[in-house]
Amino acid sequence: MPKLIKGVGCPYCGSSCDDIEVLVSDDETKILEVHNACIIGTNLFHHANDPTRPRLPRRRQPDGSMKEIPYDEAIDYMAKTMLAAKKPLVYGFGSTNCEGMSAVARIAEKSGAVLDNCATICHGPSFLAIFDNGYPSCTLGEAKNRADVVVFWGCNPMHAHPRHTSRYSIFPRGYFTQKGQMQRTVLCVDPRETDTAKLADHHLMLDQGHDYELFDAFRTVLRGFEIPDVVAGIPKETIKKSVEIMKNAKFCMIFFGMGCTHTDGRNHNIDAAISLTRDLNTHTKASIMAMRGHYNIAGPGQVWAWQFGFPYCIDLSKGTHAHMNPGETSSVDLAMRDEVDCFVNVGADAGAHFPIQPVQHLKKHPFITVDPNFNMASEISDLHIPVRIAGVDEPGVVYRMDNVPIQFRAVIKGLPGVPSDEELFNKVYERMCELTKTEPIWLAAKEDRRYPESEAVI
Amino acid sequence: MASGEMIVKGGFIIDPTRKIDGDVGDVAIKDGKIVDKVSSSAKVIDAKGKIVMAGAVDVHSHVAGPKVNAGRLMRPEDKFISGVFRSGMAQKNGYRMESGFSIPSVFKTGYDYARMGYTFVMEAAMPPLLAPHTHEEIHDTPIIDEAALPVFANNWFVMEYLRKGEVENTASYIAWLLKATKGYGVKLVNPGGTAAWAWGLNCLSLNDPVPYFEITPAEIIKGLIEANEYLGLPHSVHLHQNNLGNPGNYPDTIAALKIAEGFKARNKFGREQVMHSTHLQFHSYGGEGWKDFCSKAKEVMDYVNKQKNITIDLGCVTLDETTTMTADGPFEHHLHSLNHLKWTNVDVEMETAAGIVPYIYDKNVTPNAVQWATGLELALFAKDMNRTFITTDHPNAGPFTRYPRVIKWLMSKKAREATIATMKNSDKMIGLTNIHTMDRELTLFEIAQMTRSGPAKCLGLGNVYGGLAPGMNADVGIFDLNYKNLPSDAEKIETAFQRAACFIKGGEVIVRDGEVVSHGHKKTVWVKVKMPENPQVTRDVSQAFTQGTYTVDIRNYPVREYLAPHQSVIDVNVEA
Amino acid sequence: MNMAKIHLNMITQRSIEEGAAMEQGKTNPNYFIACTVCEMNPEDMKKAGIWKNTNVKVTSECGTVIVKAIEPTQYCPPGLAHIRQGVWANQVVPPRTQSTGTPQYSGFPVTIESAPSERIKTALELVQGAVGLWQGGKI
Amino acid sequence: MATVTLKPTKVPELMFEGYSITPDAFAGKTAPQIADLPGHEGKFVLKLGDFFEVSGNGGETAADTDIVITGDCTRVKYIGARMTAGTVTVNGNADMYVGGWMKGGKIHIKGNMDSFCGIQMEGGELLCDGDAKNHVGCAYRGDWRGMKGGTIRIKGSAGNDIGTAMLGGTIIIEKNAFIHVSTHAEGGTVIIKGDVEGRVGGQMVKGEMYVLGKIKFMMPGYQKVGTVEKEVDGATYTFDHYIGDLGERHGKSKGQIVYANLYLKAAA
Repeated sequence: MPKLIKGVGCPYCGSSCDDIEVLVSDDETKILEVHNACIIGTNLFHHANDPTRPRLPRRRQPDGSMKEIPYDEAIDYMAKTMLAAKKPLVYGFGSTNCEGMSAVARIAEKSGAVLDNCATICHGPSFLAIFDNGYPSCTLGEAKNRADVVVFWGCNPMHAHPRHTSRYSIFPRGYFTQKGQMQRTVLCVDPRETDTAKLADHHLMLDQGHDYELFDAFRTVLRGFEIPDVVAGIPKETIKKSVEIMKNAKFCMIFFGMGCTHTDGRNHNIDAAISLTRDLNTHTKASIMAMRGHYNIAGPGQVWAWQFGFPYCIDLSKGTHAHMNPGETSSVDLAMRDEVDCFVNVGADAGAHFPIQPVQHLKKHPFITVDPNFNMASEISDLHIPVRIAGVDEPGVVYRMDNVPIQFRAVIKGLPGVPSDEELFNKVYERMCELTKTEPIWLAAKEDRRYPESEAVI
Repeated sequence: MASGEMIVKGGFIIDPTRKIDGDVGDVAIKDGKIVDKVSSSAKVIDAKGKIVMAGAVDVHSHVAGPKVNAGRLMRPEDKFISGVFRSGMAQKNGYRMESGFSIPSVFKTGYDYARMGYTFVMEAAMPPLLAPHTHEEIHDTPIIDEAALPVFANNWFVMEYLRKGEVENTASYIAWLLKATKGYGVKLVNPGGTAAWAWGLNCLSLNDPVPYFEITPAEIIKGLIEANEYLGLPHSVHLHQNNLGNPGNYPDTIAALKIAEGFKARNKFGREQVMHSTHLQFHSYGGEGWKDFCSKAKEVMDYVNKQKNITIDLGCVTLDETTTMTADGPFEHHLHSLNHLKWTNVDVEMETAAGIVPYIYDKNVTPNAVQWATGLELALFAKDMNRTFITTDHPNAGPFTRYPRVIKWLMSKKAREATIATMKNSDKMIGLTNIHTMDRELTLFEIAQMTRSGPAKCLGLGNVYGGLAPGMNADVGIFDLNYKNLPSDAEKIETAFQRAACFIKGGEVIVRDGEVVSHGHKKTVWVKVKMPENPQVTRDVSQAFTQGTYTVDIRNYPVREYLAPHQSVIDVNVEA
Repeated sequence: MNMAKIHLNMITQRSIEEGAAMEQGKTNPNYFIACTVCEMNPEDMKKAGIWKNTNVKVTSECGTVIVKAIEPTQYCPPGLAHIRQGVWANQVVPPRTQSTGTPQYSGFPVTIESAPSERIKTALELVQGAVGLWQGGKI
Repeated sequence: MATVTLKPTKVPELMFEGYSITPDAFAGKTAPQIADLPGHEGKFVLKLGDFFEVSGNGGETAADTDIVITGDCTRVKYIGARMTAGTVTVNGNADMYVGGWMKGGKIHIKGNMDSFCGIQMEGGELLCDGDAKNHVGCAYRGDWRGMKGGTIRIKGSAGNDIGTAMLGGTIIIEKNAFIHVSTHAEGGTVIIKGDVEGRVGGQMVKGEMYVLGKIKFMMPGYQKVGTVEKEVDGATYTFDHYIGDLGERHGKSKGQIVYANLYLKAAA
């Protein structure tokens, strides 16, 4: 009998929907049907069935081909390579559970590495803005239950977070928003008329790259001052009307995305958005949230903040203290400046998602990929180590875009012999300790890790 | 737990649980517990010329969880200030990296508490929805035993039930939530005010109605005391009062304390209070504004001294640059509007909120100096030190690593005067406080009450922590102070308590000469209430999930077993 | 042959087509179809003599890539072009980060010219080719 | 006065963290002792002598010590960081953090500098004959206490984030700047003699900015209040005087609201 598993978390985008239902085969090795998920999530679950999924590490041969090798050999290579490097870079974690992120930190500490995650090319600037200006935010339920004005600024959830608008932001009927979309005014600020902009009541099609000026105009109007007739391509009257809408909201929710973080000024665009949110709080209630990309990309920010005090770009090479300064200790800058001599790509695809030049720089040195699937990074790696898929055949904690921890479960049995990220990293750590003749430090972690199948408690 | 025998020999023992004050003696340890005696083959630890106390217990500290971490995340400059890394008392190789000052990393938190001889720390506010996060951090914090208090006073279920006067349903909900979150007890933060903050409002007085819920803070406090005593939990309600931090707030404080009048503790854990009022320093202010902002510690303590069913902790300001963080969302917004530093806020659906703002307590700013004096005065006016506990509301009034400094100030008038002498407006501060006129110097016995026996009893843990009687946990701190001949230089008191000469936890030596030498065996402590199922509450809770007021699935809400390492579960049985 | 060129402001962002295809695997033909398009305003196409659904060469300060010009699936004003994020976009994304760590994925100048007879390379050919590992043959 | 000369002998494979290259560290040391001072390359601690040939002994104090680096330091970070006195001269380029947190003395870079130079500087002089990259005289991430004092002069151009969260001191860019000048600043003076792309004085609370060239995109939160004549770096010009950022909070002094001032050279 196939088994229907409910309350499954979706390991795709930062919405981390945990209302997915997955029908699995009797022997719990195949995913048969996926309910409630968007097309991307559905494809992701089905892709786990792919019979060609790698089951053994592969090592690049002198002739350029890849050859399968046993896990022990791969673990030994990874441990030795990282220990030998002057400054290894460990990057990724777009699709890894927090247990894996915690485990990798031990390796990074041991090998004096730089620890970075996908935020570095994504919402890293949001972190910089949070450092400088704080983060007046909330959980998504607050947006759903209260927000009567929703602003999408430089983000396009209809494409990047397909169920965000139906679960949290535009359509759902919340406790104080029983009429759903009817009760919400939606603003969209974007240089294109995106599918999200089409859903909005008001679309401000600004000149690309001038978000900062537009935020400043909003703030200036909010403080009762005049502004020029046109700012960033938007007429003064439109700006004033938008500010009125936000100011008169009972609860104004601002979501922002790559349109702010990938463009000129980077962090300052978000910094200004945070300032606007703060200003609005003297008139009404307002909150802001980064549309984080991956289902657990908030995870490394959390795990490494509690372990090292920084969310990303963490240089552990000093051994005595962690140092962080994006622009210096960030993956792309380290690569372009030739400041690292070993690259470990975990649960991400730097090969596809970095601009090609930093990839070329990183490829001058040993290049290792840890990922369940074949991807561009794995196909240029010196070593590819497959692991289980967090959220599909491996359970664990993930942090949703609003930093709500959700305990994901596994829906199918993992491929035999293929370890989880955590298991793999623990083995690499043990090997590093052997090689350096030091005692491993486990704290409470290792002896207690077990994942019981726990159902509802009520 | 270490097996084997050990004996701490020849120290000056200070154990208020047995009224021992400085007697020279031995402490025998076997299998992680304190015992009457051990064989001659026991490992000997020499404590001659030093004081010996039980492991210390922190009743209120923000060390793990979402807002603590949001604070770490938003403050790189807490790690690296003016071009200098602040990793503090960092260990040598063989230990995890340490970082941070006011909001240390989990590793540093565990190591620093251990270095000061602390064995148990209560995380003072856990948002239930984010409980897995709190437990993940506790999981990664070495050495110290920890528990966490879920926040209840702005929870929609609680406010709904209490508005209708349904104490039993409230109690059943508490029982369910403690189990789901692996929580320890009932925390109240700005009752009603935090819920109002979801709309940008606040409840400053006890009688301000909470928007939509038609209930007042006073009713929430009273109802939760009733529910807490109905269940007979090990700890009482743990109250962060309304109107925190504002000039002239002390009448509200006393009014809230008065709600406890007439209630009697009902439990099997030796707890006597029905209300723990936390970080009282922030609630003991007079004046109408910042100009005449003054200490009302005497007025507040006059009331506390009379009421046997109340305990308090101090929340001492340590005059550091620190990070304020509290579930009192509206307060943090207010504070940000005063100092204009960065502000983080996290409203948590249906449950609570939190705010975070960096803050510099500057001894040359008169209100900060008054706050410093107020915290110390509370202790110096206290009559029963077993009901008065040392805290800094870490990291709100200062980092927990300053406890030894607080102890120094409490034990030495000279040290207090030395600090006053460095203040730019010392005369002004003296006029607004009592501290300069107070000669009292606390004794080591009183310090042990305030940091060991008292808080342990208050938490209902007096049978395992806070004393050196046989049967209790073998948590023993040895500090380099000669009881018969205390140093005239009070700095040496601070140094001695900063780094224990030796700290034994669960029968294992954890710290030697101020350095961590073992990661020990930490525990997560939580309270499991066994009571008959309440169908109404079961239905209400599941509806909040199925009808989508929450945005997570109920199956993913309760904290899974593996996240909480080495659980130490306290069972509470409630009969039908 | 038309030699006209047009200078546009390029952004590279996510789309659901790209996301859905990526989760089928980056060597899946759907990923190729989803990501090898450059969306631009018909007015701009006209100016540069580019026929819709034909190949164009996109050149930035740091590289070139061949993709197919299409009319915007989401309206793009004149002056702006969009290649969906992924392997092809990243051949031209400048790695400069303004010392923040994050490359200039959006808002960089490009030149676009008609290249109907140029071939669009596969993801693997581009990435392996860039690091000297492309041996030709397989997808 | 004593001069210590460092002659680069090897280009570091990764960046070399030359945090020991300050008059403070060299003072009172002989050439061999200086060659023995530490610096990191990745996780390994190396010595100055691994990358430089050292000649000359340090003076008695930092103030008596002049350091001359005779060649290129493109891959050396932290030159002159945290120095309090004395001088450092580099006959070539330097990498990040030149003069970061410096309190006194003088640094002269004859080539270009990378980012984060003069970060949170408190005093002294930093002179660069070439260009500087980004974040000149800015604050460390998250710190609201940026540059407090001293002077930074860049004879070439600079990138983004000049004087972010600045509280005091002076930054002079003799050619052009890109974006974000004095963002979040609450004091200090920034002078740009060339053109600026935009974002000048955003979220600025207090302080002065002078632009002698053009600003391509003005912040909407700035309003022109008049025309004034002012002397800037030894020459007098007529400026259009703007106040702002009107979108930001502002304090009061003697009953008057204090705004940030932007002086943009008036069109001839």
